[in-house]
Amino acid sequence: MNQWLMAGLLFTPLAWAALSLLLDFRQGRWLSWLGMLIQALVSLGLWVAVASNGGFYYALAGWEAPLGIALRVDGLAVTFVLLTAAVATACGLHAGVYLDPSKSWQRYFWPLFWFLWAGLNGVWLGADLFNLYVSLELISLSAVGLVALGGEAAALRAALRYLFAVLLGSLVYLLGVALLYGQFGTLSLTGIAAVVGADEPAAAMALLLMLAGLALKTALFPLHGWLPPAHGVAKSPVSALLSGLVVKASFYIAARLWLELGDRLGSHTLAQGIGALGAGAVIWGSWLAFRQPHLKQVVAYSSVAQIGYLFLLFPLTFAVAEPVSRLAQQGITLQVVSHALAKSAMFLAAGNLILSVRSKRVDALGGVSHYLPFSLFSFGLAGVSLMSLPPTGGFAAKWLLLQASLASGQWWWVVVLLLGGVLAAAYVFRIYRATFLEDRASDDFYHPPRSLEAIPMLLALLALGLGLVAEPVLSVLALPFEVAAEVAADVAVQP
Amino acid sequence: MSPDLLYALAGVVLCGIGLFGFLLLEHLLRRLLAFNLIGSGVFLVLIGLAQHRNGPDPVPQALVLTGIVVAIAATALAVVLIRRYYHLTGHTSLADDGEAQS
Amino acid sequence: MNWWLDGLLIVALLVTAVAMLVSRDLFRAVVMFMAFGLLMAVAWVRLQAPDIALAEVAIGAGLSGVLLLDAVSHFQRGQRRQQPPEGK
Amino acid sequence: MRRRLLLFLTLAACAGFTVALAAAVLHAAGAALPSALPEQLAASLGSSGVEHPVTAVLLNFRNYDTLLEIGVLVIAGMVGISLASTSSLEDPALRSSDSLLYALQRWFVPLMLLLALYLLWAGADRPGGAFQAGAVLAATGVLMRLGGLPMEFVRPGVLLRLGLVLGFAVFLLVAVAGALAGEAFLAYPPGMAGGLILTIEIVLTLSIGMILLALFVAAPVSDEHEPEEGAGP
Amino acid sequence: MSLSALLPILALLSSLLAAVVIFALPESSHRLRTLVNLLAALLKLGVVAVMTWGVFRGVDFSVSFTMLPGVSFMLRADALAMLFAGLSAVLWLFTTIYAVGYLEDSPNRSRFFGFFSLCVASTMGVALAGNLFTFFLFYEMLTLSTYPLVVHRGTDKSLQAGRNYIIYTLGGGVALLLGIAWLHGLAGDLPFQETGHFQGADPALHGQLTLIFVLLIAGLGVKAGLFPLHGWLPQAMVAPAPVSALLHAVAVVKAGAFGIVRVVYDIYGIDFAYALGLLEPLAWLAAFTIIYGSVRALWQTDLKRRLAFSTISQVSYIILGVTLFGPLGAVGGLVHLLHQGIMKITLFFCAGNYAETLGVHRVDELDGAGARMPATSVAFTLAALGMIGVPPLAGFVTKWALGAGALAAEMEWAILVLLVSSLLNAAYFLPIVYRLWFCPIAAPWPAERRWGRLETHAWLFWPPLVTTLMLVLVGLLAATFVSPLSWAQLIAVRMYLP
Repeated sequence: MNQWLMAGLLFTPLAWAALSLLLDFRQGRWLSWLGMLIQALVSLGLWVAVASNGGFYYALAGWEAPLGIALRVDGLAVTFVLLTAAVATACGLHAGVYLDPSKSWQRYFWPLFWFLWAGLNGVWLGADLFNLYVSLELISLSAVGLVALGGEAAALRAALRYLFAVLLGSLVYLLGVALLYGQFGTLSLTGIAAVVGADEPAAAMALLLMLAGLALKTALFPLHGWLPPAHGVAKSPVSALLSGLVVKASFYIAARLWLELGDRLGSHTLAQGIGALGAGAVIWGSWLAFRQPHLKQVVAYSSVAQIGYLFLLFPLTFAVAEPVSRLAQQGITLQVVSHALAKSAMFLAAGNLILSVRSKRVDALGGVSHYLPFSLFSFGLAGVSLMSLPPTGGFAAKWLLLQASLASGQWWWVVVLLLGGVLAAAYVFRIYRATFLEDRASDDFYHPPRSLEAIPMLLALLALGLGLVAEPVLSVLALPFEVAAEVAADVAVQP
Repeated sequence: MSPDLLYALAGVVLCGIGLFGFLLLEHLLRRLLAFNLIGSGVFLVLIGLAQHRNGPDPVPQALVLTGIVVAIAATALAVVLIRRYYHLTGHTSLADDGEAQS
Repeated sequence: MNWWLDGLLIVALLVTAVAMLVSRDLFRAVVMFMAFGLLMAVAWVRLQAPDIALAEVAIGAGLSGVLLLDAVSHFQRGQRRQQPPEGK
Repeated sequence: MRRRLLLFLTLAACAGFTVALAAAVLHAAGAALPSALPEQLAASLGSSGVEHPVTAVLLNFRNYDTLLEIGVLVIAGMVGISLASTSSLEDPALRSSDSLLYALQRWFVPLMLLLALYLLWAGADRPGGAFQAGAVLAATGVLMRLGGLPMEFVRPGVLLRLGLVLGFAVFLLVAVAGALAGEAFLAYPPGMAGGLILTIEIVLTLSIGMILLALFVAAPVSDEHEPEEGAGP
Repeated sequence: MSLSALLPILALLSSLLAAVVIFALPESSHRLRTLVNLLAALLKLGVVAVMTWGVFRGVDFSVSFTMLPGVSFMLRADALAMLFAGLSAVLWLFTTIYAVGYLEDSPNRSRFFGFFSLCVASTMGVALAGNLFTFFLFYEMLTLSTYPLVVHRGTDKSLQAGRNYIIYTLGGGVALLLGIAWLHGLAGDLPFQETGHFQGADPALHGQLTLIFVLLIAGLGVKAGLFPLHGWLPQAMVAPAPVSALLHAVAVVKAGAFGIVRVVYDIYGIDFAYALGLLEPLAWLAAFTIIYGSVRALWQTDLKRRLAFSTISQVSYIILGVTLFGPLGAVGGLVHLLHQGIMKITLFFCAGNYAETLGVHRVDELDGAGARMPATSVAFTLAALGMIGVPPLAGFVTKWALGAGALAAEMEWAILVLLVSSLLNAAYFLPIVYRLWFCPIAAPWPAERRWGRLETHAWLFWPPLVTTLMLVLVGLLAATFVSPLSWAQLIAVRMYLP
């Protein structure tokens, strides 16, 4: 059974990418609907399988690590696979209606979309450092392609900036991999974690490099400059994909590295330093979001801020008691999931609003509530999650992080968490406020199709509901991973 | 010190030079060159360090082959983007006043 | 003897790299890049990695070099077109 | 003045980075742990279907990497042609009438094709393989292109796209066939590894050559572009 | 799922689902929307009535599930919860009727009534919350769902008021969240229970607990309009009259006061809070707010603004009652939660009627309105007299109980506060009453409208009359067992005699 699920999970996106390249946009849309259905089913199946039987390793091509590439299928990975299925399906459905099929280049949307999905699945399941690099490149190049699609000057400019940032990030990551391979002779993360010792300056440098590269790809403050143009200029479904999923991929790898190796290779300074950058991102990103004149720029800078929270994982899991670390991990996971849902909902809704008022500016939104209450409401609900007010997933995440900070005595992160919520409220309410203004002279509104309005609403409701059902979602994360111990023993090379 | 390690150190220096160029050069094509330079440096470190211990090692060699192909894909993509960007705007750098041409 | 060869090769690599980045003329920079690729190929041979050496010659020096040269000539043509010959 | 300072700071940062990295490399070289990987590789080489270890790693042990890497190439090619316009094929500036080039082309093209074939065939037991062969193939194409040959097949039509994905698709089919046959995804059925790898290499060579060539040809001079979001309905 | 678990959920869902349905309805289907609104209000009233009866009989209505590791979502109906739930269920019905009439012919009604229902759903959640976490959840939901109501008109002034409202309340929310999270870190999940949780807590924790108490009160005090956190309340009166009624009488202000009651009695426990010395400063703050609000009200010429400052003053009666150590004070505070709601909603209904029917907004324009609108003016007069504390109206019952409580707690200065405040109440209400009845009409009404036989629109006419009847009845029947007073006594008994 697992065999089929894994094959389906890895095969479908790649095959669909290849097939849809041969079709035009409309045919590709039909094909992609089918593919999304398959992906959703397979992801759900895998989730159920792991939820009932625990995690496992899957050796690709039948070769166990370290010779071959093994995939690690555990609670966290399947949670993200499922999240990807949900968000990507929503974005795909939205894009199918949103994009203009008469443009010849739109046919390339579907292959890029599917390659992106394949790369994401590869990252969630990856346990091999070099394979993660290739998956990351797959994601990066298809994301750049999606941003550049259409070839308009601003898009190209954003795409180039994005491309250079992610390429540099990948290379720095690869440099770290090179050091680790040089010292430990294996690329399997589990294998390295099994043999790495406490006092290894070279390995610590490798970890530092990898984290730096990944932080650049995740747009951690102050390396975030590339993100807002790319996410702001791209078409809304693409922005939703990029903000919701793509930046999470590199963070996910960084988090995995930290949780496996951080206790031995990290240091207090490093952990607190990364946390401080995250805090800087929360504050600076929110402030910039508050200042943006364009709707999508607000949402994009909000991503910079929300990504900042994720990096609190590093200080909150370093040298703290096991239950506190668990709390922090759960909180960050919830933050990733709820931000993915809320931010994609927000971008899609923003796309609808822009389509409707025919302007990208925030102050053009006055009176839109008469014409597009549904999209506005989705936007608002997603905003509630970003402000981390109850009962949303964002709030649940913040609650757990607050508990973790208080329990570990790192009260300064409490300040960041609370301040971040207030700042988020500032930029979200600025947009609400604009929509309530009634002095708009013209009634020149375009009404997008119903289906475009329903999708962001569904995502926003998911983000909202996540707060209520956080416990069952989180329980999958803590699933047993029986094979882990024995495979680790196989992989480990006795020195 | 084996020659392999020497090459690895050369790779380190190439990374440093490349990084310097990447950060400071504004012309997009030059940046691309710097990117390729860093890439070569990383590959040298990967191979040099691994072979310093094991002798000729096919695994990192395969990795580098993959890496080279990824790098050429990225380079080619970047060239296409740069050319079109230049065609539309007349700029060859991302700086705002961007007329810094060679 | 071999140490000399390796050392010389590495020095040449570094010099080419620096020359590539500091060269004022873009065309020359790309030529340097191709030269660098060839030197890299020799280095790969020295590192007993003939597969990479072949790939480097074909891809690194050859193909990307041609790609970049083509782009440079495109820019230079464009520059001529953009600046009408008022100097004449 | 500010520019000077920036230059200096960057220089210092890069120098510091280089020194730290060099120290790490030296340390890693000194602290290297023995690895069982080479022995495992040597032991498994026999059942990999090829004799050349690099090819074995690329197309058998770590073929998922290779599959995704071809994906990366396909993406690059795809984005390239999505931005391309066909008019560049008729760009008169490219139609060189250089007799030297013409002569070069007459002699070189067949030679290079032969070289590509050799590299492809050699991959099984000697250095060489799909990438090198594909690159040579692409270089041949570039040469022909510079010589002004109108290459109809690199127009962004369905044929070109088929060519782009051919290698990738065949590779993927083999991968899923492994899963269907009861082995893992990407595994080769026992005894068929050699043949399958050769098949994959042949189609990969064609595809890689085609992608790289397409990227070269995709000189974007189209004036059509997507209107900005919000600029119109 | 048993009935006892189902009813609290039903009480919530009745207005939550109404909100969803109303949002989904097109803007033009006004009759259907009104029907949904009224059905939901009646359903909720029925459910709450059944639950109140059940709680009186000793049935335990509760439902809970784990939301996050270590935190549960918990709804539970105890006597205190039913006091607040009963108040909002009854008043919601009248406010809805009133709002339907008030907003006739105005745009954006779908949005308005959707958020209106959400707002009441949140209030119901605040009332029925079984632990501090759940309370916070609905408390913040209330903030969010009232914002669109406050800025409903979309004018610069209302947007400004909305901005201040959100700054105050979200700021308060942050303090509250910090307090709750901190408390959770110290003591785990805290369900509300009659004697509190910290009886005999480790003295080492006392410092932290005091700090947390300050945070919690600061967070709740914003909504309760406690000085100096009251700034948003007078500004928010730019909202339509039904919204003001909702803010001042049914939901927002009450949620803050109710939260303070919960924290003092059911989290800290009255004995422990007293022992920790937390009550006295709070009592002083409440006393100051009472006087301050009344004094400020004196100078307001805008009718609704005067009422807003009156609210600031009156809500602090509740807090004062809570802080008077002893069952009598508690009864006074709790019963005022209800009495103030009934009286204030009547006053706002009347103010809305004057504005809608005559176009009158300022106190000095009201001259002679009693002749033009006798029924409304009677209602206004009775409610004003009740506020002043004239027997046998609702306000008198409260002040009597508070005074008795102050005596029992040996805090005689509180009686002085009550007396001064009553005088001030009289000073700012009686001139209005005088103008209504005894001054001749000075000028033509600024914008008069007529609807048939009644002095105003029928949907605007009846609600204030019914609430006036209620405020007379709760005073007259105070000694019987169906009165709010006896319910408050029931609560106080359960609280003080575990």
